[in-house]
Amino acid sequence: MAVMTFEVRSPVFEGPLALLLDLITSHRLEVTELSLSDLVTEYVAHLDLMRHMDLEVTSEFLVIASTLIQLKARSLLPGAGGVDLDEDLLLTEERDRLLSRLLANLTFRDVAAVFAHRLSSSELMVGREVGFDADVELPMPPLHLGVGPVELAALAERVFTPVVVESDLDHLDLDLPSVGEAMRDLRGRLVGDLETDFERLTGHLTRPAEVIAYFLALLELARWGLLRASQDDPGAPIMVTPGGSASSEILVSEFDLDPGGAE
Amino acid sequence: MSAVAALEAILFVAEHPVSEGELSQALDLPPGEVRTALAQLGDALAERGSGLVLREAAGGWRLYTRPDLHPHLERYAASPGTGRLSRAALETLAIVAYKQPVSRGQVSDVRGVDSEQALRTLERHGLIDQVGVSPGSAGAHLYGTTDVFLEKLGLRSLEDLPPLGDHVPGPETVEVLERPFRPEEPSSDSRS
Amino acid sequence: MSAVAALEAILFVAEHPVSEGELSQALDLPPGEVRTALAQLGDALAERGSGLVLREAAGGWRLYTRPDLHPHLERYAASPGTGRLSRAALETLAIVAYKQPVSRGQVSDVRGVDSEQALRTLERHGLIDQVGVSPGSAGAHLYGTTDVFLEKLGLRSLEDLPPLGDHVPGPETVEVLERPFRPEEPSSDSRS
Repeated sequence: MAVMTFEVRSPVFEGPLALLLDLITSHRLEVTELSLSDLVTEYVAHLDLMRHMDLEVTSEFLVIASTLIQLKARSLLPGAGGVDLDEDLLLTEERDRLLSRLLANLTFRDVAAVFAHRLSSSELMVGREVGFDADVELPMPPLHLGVGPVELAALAERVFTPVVVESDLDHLDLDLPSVGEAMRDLRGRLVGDLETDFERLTGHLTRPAEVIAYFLALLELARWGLLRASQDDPGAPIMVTPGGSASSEILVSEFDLDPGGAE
Repeated sequence: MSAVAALEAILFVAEHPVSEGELSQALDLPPGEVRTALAQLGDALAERGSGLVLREAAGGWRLYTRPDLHPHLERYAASPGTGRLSRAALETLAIVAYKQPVSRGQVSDVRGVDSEQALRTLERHGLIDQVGVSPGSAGAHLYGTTDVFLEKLGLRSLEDLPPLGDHVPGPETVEVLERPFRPEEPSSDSRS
Repeated sequence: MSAVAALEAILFVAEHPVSEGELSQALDLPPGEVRTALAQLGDALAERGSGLVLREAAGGWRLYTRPDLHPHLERYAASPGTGRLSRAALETLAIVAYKQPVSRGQVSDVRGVDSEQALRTLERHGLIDQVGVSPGSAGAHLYGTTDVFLEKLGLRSLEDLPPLGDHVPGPETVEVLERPFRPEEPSSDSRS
């Protein structure tokens, strides 16, 4: 009679920063250092789990994922610094920004704990809310309503409007191009041994976000030796040469973050 | 005595006279000791010349402000800070205005927080009134706006309230809305 | 002293902290004597083991029930607590307190998640309020904390908030955070 149910228990994180902090600090007691690669893998695995559990993977999660993957790709690219110094600087800035966001997050968590303590201790002290004695003939307090009919209507409008969370971020989810898709497409575009440049490979793209996805794809393919990328000096075109033929199936799954993308 | 202190605290927050039975329960004391504590509290207040007096009324006990101090209270009542409606009160007023007759539970549902206090404030200012009882078994009071409300808003009737729905609050309106909530009163009160 | 009694009566009826300026006006006393009367009232309450305490918060003074008597109040009536705030709401409150005036976007950016729901909850609790509109073209609402916030946190003013630096994680934590992001090859660039 008793129906056996299996419950998949996974902590639900309120956002990507909370998830990242948890991943990083849960490793703090381990001897081996948490590498960026591990971090990316775990982060992406968690997003995967969230999707399996039908939890919404919001665009914030994906934006951070893309930053992490970029950082990882950059750190693994052979002869780092050869591609583009500007890119390097940009990436360094991205990393510092991410770190400072994590720090700020921890800082405000600490403040929140103090607030919680103070709020709960002052809750034990009750102020009187009854006002003046009824049997006292007081002049009516000089009431300043401060609003007219129009303002009152505006207030009503606001109060009656149900709170809709994450309303204006939805479009980002749909817009974020899939790096996995870009990797597949890039490989298709590299024919034979012909050297070509990145600009040509991405000439058909219209949106900057897509170009970023292709750049990520390029870095990742280079990391796995599926192509070679080089750049003579900052500002010069990035030259791309096909190379090797290792399977990219595993990689693709790691990058396949596109929430609505599967079929 | 801790019992006297607890007694004072209960009477301080109570809205209505509290019966000896209720006090006995809240203080976990037999009725005889409740009466002793009441007498002690009354004496303590008188002894130190407190601004409060303990009086028996309507089947219970209650703390009151001393009548000879009422001139001070009147002056306090006339100070600008007391006449300012909180945002909670204004929100509640907006809900009552558009949803009347409405129960406290319905108001609280819309606002997402208990709104008893806000309703009481509005009632005290004469802006809303109890206009009936909910037909449901609970028999909750239903609130509606008053003539004072219409007068303060310069409306002839409730039909003059701007319709909802086609009203989008633009930035200017919001700006106006902020005004009553800013400490613009003769300065002194928001500084430490 | 009659001034102390009058002070007690005013604070008894007050529904929010009353500034010394307002008290001075209502009592018709110079500010110095108001402060003396406040000190005397505080002493008198403590001396006779009253169930009430006098506390300074949000730029004013107010009487409260003694915290240790709270169980008795709960037995008398469900105490009107704000209810426990969620962790998300508390974090949001922390950000608003230190970054005010701050827009929803800025709060969401710090937290890494959209914070509209949390802001709405805090607003409904009266802890924060819309205090203006961002000068940018978007015209986003800007949020700030309220007097209720100060009162509930037992702060006289925002200046009483401890410096944010006191809450920044220590070097060990920073080191743990940075570890995965440390560049693996030392030579590649010349950042500090």
